[in-house]
Amino acid sequence: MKNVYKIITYILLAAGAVIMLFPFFWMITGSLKTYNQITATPIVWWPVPAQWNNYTTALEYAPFDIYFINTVIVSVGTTVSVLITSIFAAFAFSRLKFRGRDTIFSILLSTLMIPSQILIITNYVTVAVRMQLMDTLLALIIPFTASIFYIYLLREFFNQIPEQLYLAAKVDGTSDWRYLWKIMVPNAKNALITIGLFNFIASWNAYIWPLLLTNSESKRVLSIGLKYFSGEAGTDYELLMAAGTIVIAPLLVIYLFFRRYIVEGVARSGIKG
Amino acid sequence: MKMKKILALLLAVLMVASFAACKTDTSEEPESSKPAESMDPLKEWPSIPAGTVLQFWHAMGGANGAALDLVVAKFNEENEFGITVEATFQGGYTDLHTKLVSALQGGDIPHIAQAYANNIMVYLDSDSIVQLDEYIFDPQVGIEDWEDIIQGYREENSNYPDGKFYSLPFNKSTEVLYYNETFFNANNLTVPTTWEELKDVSMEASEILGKPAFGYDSLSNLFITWTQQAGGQYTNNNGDVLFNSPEAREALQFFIDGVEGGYFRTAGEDNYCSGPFNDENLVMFIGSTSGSAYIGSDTFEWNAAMVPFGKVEKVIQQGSNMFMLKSDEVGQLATFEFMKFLMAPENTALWAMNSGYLPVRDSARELPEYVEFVESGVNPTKDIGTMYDGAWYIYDPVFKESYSIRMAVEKAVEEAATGLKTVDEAITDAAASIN
Amino acid sequence: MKVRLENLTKKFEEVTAVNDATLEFLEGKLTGLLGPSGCGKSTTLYLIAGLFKATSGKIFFDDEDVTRKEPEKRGIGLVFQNYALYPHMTAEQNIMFPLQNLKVPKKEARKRALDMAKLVHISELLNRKPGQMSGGQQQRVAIARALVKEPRILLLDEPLSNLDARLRLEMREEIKRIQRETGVTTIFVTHDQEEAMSISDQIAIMNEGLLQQVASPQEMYRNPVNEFVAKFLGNPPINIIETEIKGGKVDAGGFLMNTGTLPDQPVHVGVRPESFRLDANGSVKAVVQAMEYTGRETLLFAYLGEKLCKVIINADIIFKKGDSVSLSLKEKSMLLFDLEGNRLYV
Amino acid sequence: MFEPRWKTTLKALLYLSPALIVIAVFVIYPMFRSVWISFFKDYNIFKHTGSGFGLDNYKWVLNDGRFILALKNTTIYTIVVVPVSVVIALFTAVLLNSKMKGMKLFETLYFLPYITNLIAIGLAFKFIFNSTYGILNRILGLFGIDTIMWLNDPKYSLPALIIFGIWSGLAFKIVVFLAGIQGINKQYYQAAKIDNTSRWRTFTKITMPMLSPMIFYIGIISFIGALKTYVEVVGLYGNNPGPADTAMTIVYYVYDLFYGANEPPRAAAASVILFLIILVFTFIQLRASKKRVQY
Repeated sequence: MKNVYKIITYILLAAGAVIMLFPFFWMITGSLKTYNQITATPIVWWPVPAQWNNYTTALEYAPFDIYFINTVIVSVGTTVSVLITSIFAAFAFSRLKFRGRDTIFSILLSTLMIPSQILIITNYVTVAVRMQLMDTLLALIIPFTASIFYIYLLREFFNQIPEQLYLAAKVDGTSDWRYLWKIMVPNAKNALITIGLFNFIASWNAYIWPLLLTNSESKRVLSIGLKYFSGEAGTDYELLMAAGTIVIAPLLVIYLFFRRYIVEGVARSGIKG
Repeated sequence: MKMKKILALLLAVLMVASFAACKTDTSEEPESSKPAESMDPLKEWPSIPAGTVLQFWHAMGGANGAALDLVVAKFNEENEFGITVEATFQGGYTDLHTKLVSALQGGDIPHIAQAYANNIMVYLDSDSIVQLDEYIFDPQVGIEDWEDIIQGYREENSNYPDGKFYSLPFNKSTEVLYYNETFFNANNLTVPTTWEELKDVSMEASEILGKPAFGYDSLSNLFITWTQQAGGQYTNNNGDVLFNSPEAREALQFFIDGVEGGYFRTAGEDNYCSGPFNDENLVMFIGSTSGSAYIGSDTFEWNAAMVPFGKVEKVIQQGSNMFMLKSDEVGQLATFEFMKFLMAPENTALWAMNSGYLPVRDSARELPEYVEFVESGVNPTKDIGTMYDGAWYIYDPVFKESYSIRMAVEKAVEEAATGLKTVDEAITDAAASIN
Repeated sequence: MKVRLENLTKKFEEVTAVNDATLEFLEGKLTGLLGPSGCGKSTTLYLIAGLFKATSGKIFFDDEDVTRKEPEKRGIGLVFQNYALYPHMTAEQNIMFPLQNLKVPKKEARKRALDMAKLVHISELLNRKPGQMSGGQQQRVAIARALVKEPRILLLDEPLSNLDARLRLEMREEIKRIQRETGVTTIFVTHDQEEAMSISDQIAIMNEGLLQQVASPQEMYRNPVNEFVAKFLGNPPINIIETEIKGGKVDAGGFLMNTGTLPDQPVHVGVRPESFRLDANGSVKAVVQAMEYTGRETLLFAYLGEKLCKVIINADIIFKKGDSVSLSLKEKSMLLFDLEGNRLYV
Repeated sequence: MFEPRWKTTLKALLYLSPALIVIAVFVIYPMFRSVWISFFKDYNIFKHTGSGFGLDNYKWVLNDGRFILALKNTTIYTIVVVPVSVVIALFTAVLLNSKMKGMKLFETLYFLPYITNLIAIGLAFKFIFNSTYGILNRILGLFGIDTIMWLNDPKYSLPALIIFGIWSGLAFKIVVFLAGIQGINKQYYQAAKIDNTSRWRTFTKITMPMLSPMIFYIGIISFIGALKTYVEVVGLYGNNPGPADTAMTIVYYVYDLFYGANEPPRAAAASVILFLIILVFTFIQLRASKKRVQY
């Protein structure tokens, strides 16, 4: 009986894993096919010979090396700032008692419900016209230096750090500032890494805003590069998939590196809901 | 297919080289129009200082982007004013539109950009769009052989509320009938030229294939074109819906009969018929000439023909236009020089040979290099696409709601094709949804 | 340092956690702040620590009014129920942390931390993190951390409640030792009367926000001011016999007492189990219901009239159910309370 | 512990200010501007002038057949995707929690979809659903199911979107649930084992109640996410939201109205309506959860 359970579990999990991974498989094999092989019947599972030149062709369409560097700068920039602003805000919401705390928090939470697509026109004016940041990497970072969603997540985590630690630190003569950095932050390490990764991934994939706020190739990011492969009457699927693979490959590496923290961090942040 | 692309590219490079070579001899040519200056003292145009830089926002990715870069590079090298155009890819049309809507709120705007006429009409609200009549028809700087520009294009670009030109044709395409020549030859089929022939050939080919033989890429184009081919009307410039008519019903019914009879189909999930066409799942389809780059297979030869007509010879013109944004007098004049350059016969031909688009002038297709290119047989659409009479061209009337109406008729075709509604219901509902 | 509370009141919205408390904690002594959970003792402690702000009333350290002072400026050490050690720091880092807040040079801080570790006997554990230590060890680290900055007052909030029984006894002695060695004025919050009695120089007992009595353990045990205090102290608890004063006399299960001038009224008579004596000449016969033998003494459950009482005897005699014993009472061992629980003095 | 005082309030505001300033400028302010715009019958987006202040746009949107269709589609999408993905994720997490070899590997694989670019993966799904060469119909064919025109048939276009939506949200949920299950005190399970409790009862009586706060949290987050579905539609259908708009969602509608039809005021009105819908339902969920969620 026990073995039957085991076998069923393995079969179900394996089937699930195939479902989860199949789109990746399709994208990666697709990036090695010819244009016609992608839509061919019967299905071409593994292209022989593999069209490695799709990658070289895709890379020629746009300066992906510059894009890559910019994407790293922007992703790291937003991630570091999001972490800092979230740490401050989550600390205030979880440890400091102040008038209007719940009201402010509810208002912030409710803004999660706005479809962000309708905000960008106004934000364009703010950043490009008022702040005069058009065509700078800073413009790609500034609007994303704070995130309600991550403040919410981090607050959940901070709330789980026993309040007594805070009181103990107070009695020990610790300032709020020092407490935050010496006690809260080290204890929330996993959550912070997870939030950082979430934000990094989101920033890495961001498309419309970077496009709006940049004109020079020297200021653009990877996801804009994906747009080169779709025309008004068709799409170069094989090149798009190659470019898509190029874009997510760094994320894949980062993910495998930080995997342990993601699982733990999500866990913690989810526990209290 | 790869070979053809490479071949085309090689050819293009050769041509640029030869253009550049002969251009050096004739670089004085534009000077010949200069004497006109003294003839019209009313307008005093500034001189364009060397080093003027123009921004050009476009939506041409991939091979089209490369072709545009080629033409822009040619301009930067050859223009007598020392103007440099910086062309920037801004994503797809939707992205570019989003970007323009944003930028026109007071941000940095380019000197020239690309857009569909209905969007340009929206930009007019910003008061930042330059009315071009005073440039086009100016005796000094204007376009002399104006009539050479294809009639349909001229009409579309002056179809704004005040009847003035706010744009000029840039990347234009039209629809052709693509067909699998190998299949047609093997089965002794003739390329259809009328609806009835289209129906007969499709039925015959479908018998052989065991699946629908003919497809139509753009269902809104289908509705707009076939309604008018059937003698009906679509909308007028006031935005009045005119397609709630027997002709529209007849046209749509003709298509739906084919879908239900199993010999016509839509692109549907494939988005474009080129995919199933390449896979030999259908043997002919009506699609944009700009899609020709996506067609090709190692297993068969393809060709293109004029679209089959109904009672009236009508064919849609597609693609977008270029428009000028306000800057200073010098910038605007320089921009106009660039626009003129893009529309010059040899340049629009160069553009057409390297991109998915067609020349905007009748004379361009007579140019030896273009003739040679067409005869090389690299891309039959480059020939077919230029064969339509300028008067056959139809276009979306330019008014704010034209997009919504296009969406509504596309939905109507889909509703009828998927059996959600009858042809009559679909058309009635589409008309009602707009008023 | 003396700590004095004057009319101290703390309200949380509708609840009054501490109600008009006035009391003095003795300098250099260990005061147990005792009461059932929710009685306001921890609140009082946090008020002294400055973690809560008083609604009204004043707190003095010696003659200095600290009521409005921030906790970090009060010079106190506080040990929490769960120790509140910083989980990501080693024992040494935990102990040094307060000194770093005070910007004590690292070298000196380390030396003081080592001294403190020696005092609380954890010198060999300095490199461990809290998760790698037992409850008792964490407790010692917490005390070391509280003491390392040489506080004027050491506050302990139920510090033993998370330990098992044996460790609790051990730590109790340790705390007493450390307090003696350092001589720091100490306030110790607990709900365990035995703990409070054994460790404290002075006990303050609270109930429902009200301070009941402040006295030495012996005095409080022998001379409780009200029925609550009488009942709260002592294990097994005091026997309460419901009876009445009639004509200057009261009869509690057969034991009689002159009540002098007290008017006739229903009363509760409290008699501690150890106040009984086996006495062949005893005036009262009690019927044994059950007995428990603990080795040191014997606890009888016996009926005094209709009231089942606990009786502690030292004799090594085996009783059976239904046996009859004659008992007498030690001098002045009957405590009288009125129905409000107030002590009636004869 | 500390009661709010002016001093602490000031200090808190100082800590909040970096986030608050950014959010106020880039979320709150544009949000109010959208609401403001939504009341103008005619609005010049470039010059920020409008005329015809009133509720006309709201009336128009509420009477627009496309909006009603989008609302219907979004509602169906949400009420299917949220519970189904939660159940599948919960089930998968329970399986992943088995004390068996290779579970770490499976965990890694199951979380992989979180890092993807939905547009690129949408393309892959488009091929999976294709009726000619798609893998899905091949597999269904093995079970004797006839070819389904997933993306062509109006009956299946929304189900296809739903399948994609479930897939794309699974990774995050599985990991949260898995971590939650691993956080449940082992003693409960040992006790259940001693009592000879069945697996199903253990799941319903221990795992589910212990996870209820997390299920609620995930529920709210994915509910809001589902009502805001947009990228999934573009990924799967590109510029045409399913045959005859059968896979059009509200946010797609808003976007199309804004940038396609160039009707910012109406788009703003539609998004305000969406905002109100989400707000009301979230409020109801929060209320209901107070009774249900066990800590």
